Amino acid sequence: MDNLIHGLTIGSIIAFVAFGYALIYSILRFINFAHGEIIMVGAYICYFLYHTLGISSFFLSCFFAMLITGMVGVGLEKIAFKPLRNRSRLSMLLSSLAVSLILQSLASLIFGTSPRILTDFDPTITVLSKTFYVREIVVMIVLPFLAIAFFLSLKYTQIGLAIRAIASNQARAAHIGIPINTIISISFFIASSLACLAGIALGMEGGLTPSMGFKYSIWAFAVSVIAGLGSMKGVLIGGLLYGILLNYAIAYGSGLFADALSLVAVALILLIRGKGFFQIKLREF
Amino acid sequence: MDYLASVSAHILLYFIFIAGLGKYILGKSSVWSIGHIAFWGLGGLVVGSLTVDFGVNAWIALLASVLFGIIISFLIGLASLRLDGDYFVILSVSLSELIRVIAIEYRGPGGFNGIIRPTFFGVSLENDWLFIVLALCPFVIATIIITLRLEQLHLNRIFLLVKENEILAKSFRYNPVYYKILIFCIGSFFATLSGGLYSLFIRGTDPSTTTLYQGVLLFAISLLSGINTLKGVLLGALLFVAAPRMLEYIITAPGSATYSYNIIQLVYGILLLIVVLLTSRVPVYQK
Amino acid sequence: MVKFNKTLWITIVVLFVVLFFITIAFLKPFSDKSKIRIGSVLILSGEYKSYGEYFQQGALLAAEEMNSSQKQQIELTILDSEGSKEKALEKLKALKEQKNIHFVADVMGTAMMRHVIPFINENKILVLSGVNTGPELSGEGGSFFFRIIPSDGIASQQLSKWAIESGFKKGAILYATDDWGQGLRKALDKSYRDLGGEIIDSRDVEVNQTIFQPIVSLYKETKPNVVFLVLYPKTAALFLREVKKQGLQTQIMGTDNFTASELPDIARDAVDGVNFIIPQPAGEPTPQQKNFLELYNLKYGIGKKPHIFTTMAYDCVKLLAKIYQETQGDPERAAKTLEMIQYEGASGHIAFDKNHDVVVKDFSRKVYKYDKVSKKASILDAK
Amino acid sequence: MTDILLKIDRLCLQFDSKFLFKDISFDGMAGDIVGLFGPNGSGKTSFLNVISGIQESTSGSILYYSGSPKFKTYFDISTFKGGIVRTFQIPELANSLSVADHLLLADSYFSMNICSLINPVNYHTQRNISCTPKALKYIRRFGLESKLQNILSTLSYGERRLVANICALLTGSRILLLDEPFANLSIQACDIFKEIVLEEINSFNKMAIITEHNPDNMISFATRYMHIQNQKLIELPIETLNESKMRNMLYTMSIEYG
Repeated sequence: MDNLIHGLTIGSIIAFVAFGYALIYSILRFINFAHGEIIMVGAYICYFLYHTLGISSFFLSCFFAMLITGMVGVGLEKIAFKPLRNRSRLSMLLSSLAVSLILQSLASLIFGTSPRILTDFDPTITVLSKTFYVREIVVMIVLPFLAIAFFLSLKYTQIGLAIRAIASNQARAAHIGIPINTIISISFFIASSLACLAGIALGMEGGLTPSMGFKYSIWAFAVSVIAGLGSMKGVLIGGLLYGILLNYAIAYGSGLFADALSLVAVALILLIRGKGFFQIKLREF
Repeated sequence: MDYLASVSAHILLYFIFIAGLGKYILGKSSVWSIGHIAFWGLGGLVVGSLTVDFGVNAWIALLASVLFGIIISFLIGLASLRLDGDYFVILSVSLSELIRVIAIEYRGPGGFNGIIRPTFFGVSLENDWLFIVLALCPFVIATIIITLRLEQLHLNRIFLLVKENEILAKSFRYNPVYYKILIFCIGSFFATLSGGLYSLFIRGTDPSTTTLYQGVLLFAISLLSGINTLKGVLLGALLFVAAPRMLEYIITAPGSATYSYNIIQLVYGILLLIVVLLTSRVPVYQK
Repeated sequence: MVKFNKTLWITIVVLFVVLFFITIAFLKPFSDKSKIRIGSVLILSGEYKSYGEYFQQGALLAAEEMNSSQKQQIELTILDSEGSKEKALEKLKALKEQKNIHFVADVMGTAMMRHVIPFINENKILVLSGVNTGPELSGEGGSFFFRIIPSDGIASQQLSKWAIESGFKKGAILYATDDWGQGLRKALDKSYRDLGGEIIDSRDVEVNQTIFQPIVSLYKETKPNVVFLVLYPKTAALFLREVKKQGLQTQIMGTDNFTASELPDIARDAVDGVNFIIPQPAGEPTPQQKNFLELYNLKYGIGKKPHIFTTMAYDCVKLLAKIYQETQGDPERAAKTLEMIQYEGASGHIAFDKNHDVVVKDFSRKVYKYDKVSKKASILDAK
Repeated sequence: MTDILLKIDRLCLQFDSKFLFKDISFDGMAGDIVGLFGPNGSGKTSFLNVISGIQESTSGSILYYSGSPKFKTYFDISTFKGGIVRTFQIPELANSLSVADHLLLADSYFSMNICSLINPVNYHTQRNISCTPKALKYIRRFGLESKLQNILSTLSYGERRLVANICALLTGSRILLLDEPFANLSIQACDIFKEIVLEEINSFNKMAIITEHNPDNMISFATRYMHIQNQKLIELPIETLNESKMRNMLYTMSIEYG
């Protein structure tokens, strides 16, 4: 039972990252190694605002960090991904890898590799005789609302419709006058802001290091794939399940094997099932 | 001269690997084997375990590792190559992590030590240069000949057809899955071979060369350079092996006591980005 | 006009690379007798890179100190092994051939050190190690390998003794997955059992692991008296916080790298009461230690505590430079001199036994105290 | 001699709750050239998809050569006994291969013989035209032999359509499903192609189902005439096709619906 609850807390942060990842993945369909680095950049921006610039309120600096990280995400998209958009998914994968290398080394150069401490507080709260960090609770409460917001806005708003149109066929969407560039920028902004929030939560836990994000981009990718293309419900459930899986792997296996085993489990599920869950059916021809 | 020997051996070994991954798997099929480094690790693991634990002759161990690699890749291909590209990526990534973890669990993070290099018809290969000339060069030349020969075959045409358009291949009665498995096995053969040879060269195994990050980097470099020509494969091997060492030499050379390795990483990343943005070599992947 | 097609480009690049490496292979190393040339092969990229940087800090501190006070300058060349043993060997070859360096302050990592031992003995390269604690290096290192940090065997005995003396008979071990963690874990397991303790659980922790909730939950059920942490400071701190959060009642014991300020910085109040041992005698700091601490604080910030690697690196480089001056850079004579040396360093007294291990230093027992008012953690001598 | 190559029995296809077609039955004999008409969206392409196994039917059965393959995927069906081949509205071609490569790959001689895989074929040489005699004969009739070594992506729409059509004939499959094979073709090319199809069908006992918008193209070519309307497959006598009034009506109807 304990493991289940702990798994949910871990899973909710994975789902948080995976939402942004899946949003970009469903539009451009490329494996984005840079997303993990956005997490790291977001956390460092928050650190910079809070400590170096000395913004007095932590929440204010979180808010500004989210805005700035969103901008950074949009900027990266303009530099590294936009010129490749009508090339192939593979070249976007390559440039995301290059971006990841650059961001990591920049962070190491500027902030050094030893952990930076984001906050000197990390309050806990006791719910039903179990102790949680407040940030865990916040993430767990925000998550369902976020999922619902995503679901509703994808289904019923103009932007959601445009995103779905681009996801199903970019060229045709451009042809009927959907402002592709704006929409993609908006989704990069949203994804990067979410990643920043996740990065802050991770940073409050264990300090900031330049390599803190790489793992999460792999996990988010696994969750996005197993969820199926363009399904936000799938991402939510997949992220939570992945957290639980990871938790059990550490409890009954070992730390070394946990990452590999949970990935292998995902791969096996895909092998047996042959496709993602919650996949939206697209017409093939 | 020892340093030069080490650098040349690395270039030759990664030449074989990138030929397998870039020229075959990425060049002749649409299989995204991001974790292909797993087979490099597998080759080392099998060679190390057979020679150190069971005292088998190194050549036989190398043969066994290659056969093992082919069998494993065949099974994986059989199970998974029906899947969509991105699902295979997950499988490939998890495989590479799994093999690395198994290697660490089996023999510790340091890997095997004390593999004895084989002899070449009575000639001891303990000297690095002898090893390069008598053990590595024949394999590299064989790789080149096999690759050039395959270009001439009808098989090559079928591979390209399957890569470009699976529906058309099915219309022409070629089962795409068979050909994908075949090409995956060939690519894995080269990867296992290079991994096995590497463990013979360094007289041990080294799990830290098989991390996912290394694998992704190698995948990227194979993709950039090795797709169409063997010259590209050579360029890729140079890019992967020589470029960081040259940067290192240039940056450390003028008597500087300190500098950060992150500069090298930064320059490397920027180079990669520029090449990706400028090059049109990356093939168009078709759904 | 030559037409630049693809083939020509590739040929040019290949020729350039080949010429480059052949040139540096045949280039006579520039041997400037007026400088003390010392090399280092550290892990400066990958997951362990922050530990390489701790060492680098200490090495640079020593070089700067000596360069400002004496005429013969130290030229320090630091190369990156990326945590791969073959790369470590290659970098050592580069040091020897390109810079003519025969004095090396550490090849970081026990596995890497073991891999380069045949090479250093063949080519007479003196390696003084400050961080490699693997017990398998004792006596196997040949005549050119020395280390100033005690082997894991000794540290583990000290730790087990302390635990048993305090009445903890039921222990659990958490260890890092690298060779240091696994080596120390084996040694600890053995020495603790020999003293009559019982290890009920031992599990590995990845270097970047952040999830410790299941482990602590498990320990709440199995209730070990003592948990030995063979971990790097960051993961150890995360574990401590989880222990505090879930209210697990147990004694935490750790090793010398708990001196790093990362541990109290991340763990905050959870660090209170953590026991650990360091290979330095208890009592008032010696003048050398004070001097080192002053220098460190001057450069890296007041109030910061140096990582054990930084201290060791500082000693390594200073000692090597001293030997180099005495022997005019002859590694064979230097090795002979080192065998007999008696040296006072920042890490305490240094002398070597016949295995070229440092003669067992007094270990001192330390405990963390956390002051809730000032929110500062301090290290005290344990009773 | 008439043998039944394709037997469709009460076939239904349903999307969500909407039927695209319902209880369709159809027998295809060797020698048939079936002209399939219907407005856009009536399910012509879906009908071909279901037959070739690209889409799964909701209910009903299809017998190929009075049998049925174990798995109903496109590949299994297309290799079952005499085989099925289909072309697509947008021609499916491998863009980086040359015309000669396509013809060579399509020709059943090569696809059936495993030893030929290892047999080197002049791949790079321009002079020795690497093509089987039959393919060469067809390609000559269209006057395309000068483009044999051209890469597919450099060809025009009409030429791509022609290559796709010829390849479909060359595979040797006895059931041909051609989805709008006359689009983008010139009138002369249309005529030549019709001749070739007739030759193939008569000499090798094949059958063809051809979807088309313009009934003009099918006069004195199709032997049967079908129409998908209101979820039903209606067979009309072939003579109706020859009446110009009827033809016009059909044509305007298909335009209107489209």
